[in-house]
Amino acid sequence: MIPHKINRSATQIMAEVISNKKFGPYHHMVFAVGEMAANIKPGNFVAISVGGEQSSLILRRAFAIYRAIDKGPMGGSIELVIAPHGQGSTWLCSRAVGDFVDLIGPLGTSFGIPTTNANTMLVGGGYGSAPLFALAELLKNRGCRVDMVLGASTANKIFAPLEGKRTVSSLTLTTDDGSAGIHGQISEAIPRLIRELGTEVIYSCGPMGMLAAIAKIAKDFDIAHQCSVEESMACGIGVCMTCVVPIRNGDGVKMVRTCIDGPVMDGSEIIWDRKEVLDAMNI
Amino acid sequence: MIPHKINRSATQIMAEVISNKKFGPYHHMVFAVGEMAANIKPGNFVAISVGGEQSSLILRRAFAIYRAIDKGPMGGSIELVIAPHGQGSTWLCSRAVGDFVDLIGPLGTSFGIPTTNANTMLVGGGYGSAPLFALAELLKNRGCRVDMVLGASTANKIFAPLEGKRTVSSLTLTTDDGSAGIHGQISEAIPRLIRELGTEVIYSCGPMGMLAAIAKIAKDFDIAHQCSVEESMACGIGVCMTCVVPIRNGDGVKMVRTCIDGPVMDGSEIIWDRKEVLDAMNI
Amino acid sequence: MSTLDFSTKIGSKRFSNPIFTASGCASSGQELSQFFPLTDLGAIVTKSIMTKARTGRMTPRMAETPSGMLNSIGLQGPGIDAFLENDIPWLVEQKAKVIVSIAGESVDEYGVLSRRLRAVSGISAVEVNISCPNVENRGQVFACHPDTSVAVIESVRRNIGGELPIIAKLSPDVTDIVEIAHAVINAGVDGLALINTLLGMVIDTTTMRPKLAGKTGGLSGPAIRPVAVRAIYQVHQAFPNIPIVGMGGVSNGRDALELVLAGASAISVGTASFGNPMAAINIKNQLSELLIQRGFNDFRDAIGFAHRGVQ
Amino acid sequence: MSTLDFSTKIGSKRFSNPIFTASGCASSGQELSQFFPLTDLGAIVTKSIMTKARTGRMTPRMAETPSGMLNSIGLQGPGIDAFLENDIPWLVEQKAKVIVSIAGESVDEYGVLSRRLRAVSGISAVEVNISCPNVENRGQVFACHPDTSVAVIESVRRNIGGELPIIAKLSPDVTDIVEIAHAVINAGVDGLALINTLLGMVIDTTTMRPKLAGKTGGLSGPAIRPVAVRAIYQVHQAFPNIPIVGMGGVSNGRDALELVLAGASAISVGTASFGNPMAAINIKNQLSELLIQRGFNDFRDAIGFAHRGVQ
Ligand SMILES: Cc1cc2nc3c(=O)[nH]c(=O)nc-3n(C[C@H](O)[C@H](O)[C@H](O)COP(=O)(O)OP(=O)(O)OC[C@H]3O[C@@H](n4cnc5c(N)ncnc54)[C@H](O)[C@@H]3O)c2cc1C
Ligand SMILES: Cc1cc2nc3c(=O)[nH]c(=O)nc-3n(C[C@H](O)[C@H](O)[C@H](O)COP(=O)(O)OP(=O)(O)OC[C@H]3O[C@@H](n4cnc5c(N)ncnc54)[C@H](O)[C@@H]3O)c2cc1C
Ligand SMILES: Cc1cc2nc3c(=O)[nH]c(=O)nc-3n(C[C@H](O)[C@H](O)[C@H](O)COP(=O)(O)O)c2cc1C
Ligand SMILES: Cc1cc2nc3c(=O)[nH]c(=O)nc-3n(C[C@H](O)[C@H](O)[C@H](O)COP(=O)(O)O)c2cc1C
Ligand code: FES
Ligand code: FES
Repeated sequence: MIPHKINRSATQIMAEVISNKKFGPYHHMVFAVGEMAANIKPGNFVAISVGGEQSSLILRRAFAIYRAIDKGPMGGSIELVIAPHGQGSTWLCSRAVGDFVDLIGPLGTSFGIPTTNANTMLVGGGYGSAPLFALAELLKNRGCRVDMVLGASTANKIFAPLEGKRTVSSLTLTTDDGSAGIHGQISEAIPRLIRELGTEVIYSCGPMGMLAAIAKIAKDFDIAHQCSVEESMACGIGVCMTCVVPIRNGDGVKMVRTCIDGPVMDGSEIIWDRKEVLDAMNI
Repeated sequence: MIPHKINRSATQIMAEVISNKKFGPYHHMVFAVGEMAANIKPGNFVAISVGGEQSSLILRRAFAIYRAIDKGPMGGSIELVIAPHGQGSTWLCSRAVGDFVDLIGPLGTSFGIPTTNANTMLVGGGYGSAPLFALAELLKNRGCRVDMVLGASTANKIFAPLEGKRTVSSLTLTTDDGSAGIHGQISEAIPRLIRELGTEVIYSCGPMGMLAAIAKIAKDFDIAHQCSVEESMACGIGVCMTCVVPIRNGDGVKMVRTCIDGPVMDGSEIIWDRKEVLDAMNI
Repeated sequence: MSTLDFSTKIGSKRFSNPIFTASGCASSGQELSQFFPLTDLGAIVTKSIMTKARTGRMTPRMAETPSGMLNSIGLQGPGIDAFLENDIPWLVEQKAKVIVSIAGESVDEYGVLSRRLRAVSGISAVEVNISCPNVENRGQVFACHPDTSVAVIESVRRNIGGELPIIAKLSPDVTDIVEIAHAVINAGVDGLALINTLLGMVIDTTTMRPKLAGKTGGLSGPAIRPVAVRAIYQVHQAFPNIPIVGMGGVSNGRDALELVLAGASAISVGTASFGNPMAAINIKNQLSELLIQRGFNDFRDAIGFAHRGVQ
Repeated sequence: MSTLDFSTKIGSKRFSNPIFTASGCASSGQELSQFFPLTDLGAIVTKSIMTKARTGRMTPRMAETPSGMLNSIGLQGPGIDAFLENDIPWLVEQKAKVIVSIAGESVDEYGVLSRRLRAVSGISAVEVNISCPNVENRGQVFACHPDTSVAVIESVRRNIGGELPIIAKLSPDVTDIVEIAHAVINAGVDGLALINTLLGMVIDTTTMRPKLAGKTGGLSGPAIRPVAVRAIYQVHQAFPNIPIVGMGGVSNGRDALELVLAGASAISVGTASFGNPMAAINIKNQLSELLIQRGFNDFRDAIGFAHRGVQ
């Protein structure tokens, strides 16, 4: 078997931080990545070493690419949206302009684009909206209608920069606490919107629970669903087998690597229910 | 037994870096330590956490105090002379002004001062000269003659700042490669100097091999010798028993902690020869 | 404001809170008392004491390793007589709760030490460090085999009388720690201490020789925490009623909680005190806060909670 | 300019340099070949393969720990047929040196796997991962006992024929690793691989449950390096003539040198490749430089040097 060309254009570079700004609870960071930028497609991610030289954190952290700019004033650059959550992301968010980080990219699959015009809906939870804006632009340029639905637990956790909003035909917000947009979980709002907007393809990115709920809705409506999943990754390049999700494989289940066969995957293939997986594994 | 008051005035503080300048192969660093400065005696050391929050370096590093200034423009401060050697010291040397470090001090014993005027010789190897300048000042104020001998492998490794040199009656330099002062090991130059200068007390600080050589000379001349030793320390505060040196104890040997009973110790009490220690341990 | 009953029990003895020092990492308490009152801790576990004064090993005695350290102190100490004359009275004067750790080179030595402790007041428990080389058996460590472990514990039990709780401190360097735990529990211990250091080694790549004078040393610190959690979890699973003093790389309240959830009734803080003399106090405060945040009113409800989960 | 003979031998086989991948940390090489030619390494040690395709465990399968990580993959893999059909031909096409790692749930399964490997060309050695639960014996790991270890090795030896060097990969989770080494050497292995992961566990203090779906996992990375060095040193001391593939937390040339000085004839790089896909190549270059700096002309003179020191 000739392996499918795994991470064909991935390279490892020392990338300079060229901007680091707070954006609500997130950090919007820009890195100079040179020629790497040209090879990036919406949905790809990068893996960054964290903690510095004496670090006790030995694994890279994965971050979805929010935007890639091929030929900017600083050469190629990428932009990330980072939630300072645990030790690694907090370290990264505290990098100053001019610092360098060890970065590998682009990694993983990218969003598939409909071959004909289609009504698309892009659903993002929290910082999960980040990779959707580049996708929106691409879809719009291909003549698709792009509706965006962004949700979070509370208003300021919705990542929706002004320039991003401009590309979409409609933007709906939801918050669990009702502090902005529709009150409730993002998945509650979606069925009505699909009906109203005539959605034919759903793209989603966010917490696994949200993706599972959308997968169910997509199935009920029998529409295509591409989701970008987020599993703990030790290597990001396909060698460790830690990042798997279960997909249907005949009667059984197959564990596929989300860093190589993902993060963008066909939502209908994934088995979202843990119990179903365990049962299938015992066949 | 009421324990001798161990580290009576030691406190743990977050100390701000207020200056960090290269000085030959060393870094001269100044830290704001507030009231701690008032309790520092020549010979004391501080123990500093290195590597930051996610650090894999879990132990503090010990540094001899070069100078302590009780009431400066920034309140109390201490100055250290640091050789960027391994991971911990390199990290410390790369701290910027305004950064804070976790620092405990003052720790350990200080140099004993003769009760009457005496001719003293202060011998320092490499950055080992650092604690000797404050000692020189103190001795001079007490009316002692202070001769200083500083050595290193090569000229730029001799730490001898201008203002320090002013306090001493004579200053002799030695380098192993002859690039400054007398060509040869510091210990070779000392016997002649002792005779010429009529030295009554020797103080020394530097690598263990140098201290051992001086201890032998002091014994031959039958003069007092206080040395500041440098053993690997895990805790710096007396609880781990890793930092010991062997001292004579009747026919046998006793291991004493250099962080509590040192770093300044009576050179004649220490058993410098490893074989002698091993033999004594098997009695 | 929520309140928390932070007390814990080992055998018949109650401790005001579950944070102890670890044997060999706090000497006999004097040095740490410069930084906080010893009564703030649940107990001071003293350095393992032997019958005679010991010089310990040559230096270098330590090497830092990634997120850990090796030590080979060689049980340096003043011997039981000086210890009982100086250290215990001082600790009693401070009103500290004291757990005395003992170590021997033969089954008899443990017996002798236990007899000497029998009449001493002010001691709350004895921790039996069986991770010592047995000179009568080719220097093999007692804790490596059920039979030698049991021989030590029986000797302690016979000699110490019925009063003091006996805690057996086990080594993780065994094929089956549950088997050793089972043996010493049958021999009548009131609690277990888990884990002692892992046998390790560092070679200095400059001198190209072992870094420690004693060649091998004991590995401690955060690096070994996953091994400690596993050992505690396995033993608590097998013997849920036997109190465990958990230790191994605990350096903050989160770490302590992890060991408690695995099954520890108390936590000893060792290496963390080297990096920060206030470590045990910080850990105590953080643990109490984390427990309150999680809705616990009684510390004891959290012990082994990871086995039960939310019902 | 000094030159260095960087080649090493295991049994009858020569490798151009002593830096290998570690089983399970490089899949079958395809992914790393994106970053460097596989021929730059001494050998690719493949993920342990079993007879049938395996799904592996549920996620979460990993947890980062201080200077280390836990994994519980559960030997996910395609099974020996697909492996021989797809992976081996591809590796052979790349001209990579290949060491195949095999794993079984029974003594028989190891035998079956060995028989399948017998006729395959392009393989330089077989590494027998005996740190697997023995389903025939209450799930106890083969590597935990001399008798079960020997049974596996004998089954491999009988079935593989006289050609391929056999490397037994041992677990550090035993009371006496020298005893296990002794047993498998007597059973006829040509080399040993030391060490596999340590059994560990992490509890998520938010969910208050074990973090890994499989509860326990294998601890790897720099945290365990002192344990690896100790195991290699002990085994090399006892059996100086048996080649050891050393591994455990090697992440730079200094670390590799440390294991070589302890007694390793080759170094497998595992977890370090997760943090840096170029790790093995960097380690190779750094090790060669360090050896030259220290005046070695032949890599093999450095093996076990810490036992001899400068004469
Ligand atoms: C494909 C992909 C894309 C991602 N994109 C983004 C992004 O755009 N912005 C962003 O802020 N974060 C993103 N993440 C999550 C990010 O990789 C880190 O996991 C997160 O920042 C927490 O790391 P930490 O070191 O701060 O936390 P710690 O708790 O210290 O992490 C400990 C370990 O657990 C893993 N881990 C913890 N939480 C998660 C999680 N939610 N998902 C996966 N692994 C986890 C970490 O990778 C690490 O190995 C992404 C993850 C993946 C897999
Ligand atoms: C009382 C005392 C005073 C000291 N004063 C100074 C000073 O004024 N300036 C200065 O630059 N350094 C001083 N040192 C040495 C300093 O504490 C560090 O050991 C040194 O900086 C190397 O640490 P590292 O982290 O860079 O090296 P690493 O090699 O990463 O250190 C690893 C471990 O080995 C120990 N270690 C390594 N080398 C030495 C050494 N020579 N002595 C003791 N322990 C060692 C370290 O403490 C650490 O635990 C002093 C040490 C002691 C004990
Ligand atoms: C320097 C040092 C000395 C120790 N001495 C003893 C001892 O005398 N008796 C004992 O039972 N354990 C001893 N230990 C082991 C600790 O009590 C503890 O079990 C181990 O270090 C793991 O905990 P930690 O990671 O918190 O240090 C010692 C550990 C260290 C680091
Ligand atoms: C994710 C992962 C998977 C592993 N899979 C295997 C395996 O299939 N077979 C095996 O013998 N060892 C396996 N190991 C153990 C490694 O080969 C190696 O022995 C161990 O990780 C120590 O080396 P390291 O610290 O360099 O990773 C695995 C280790 C990891 C981290
Ligand atoms: S993260 Fe290692 S295989 Fe996907
Ligand atoms: S450094 Fe711990 S006792 Fe001296």
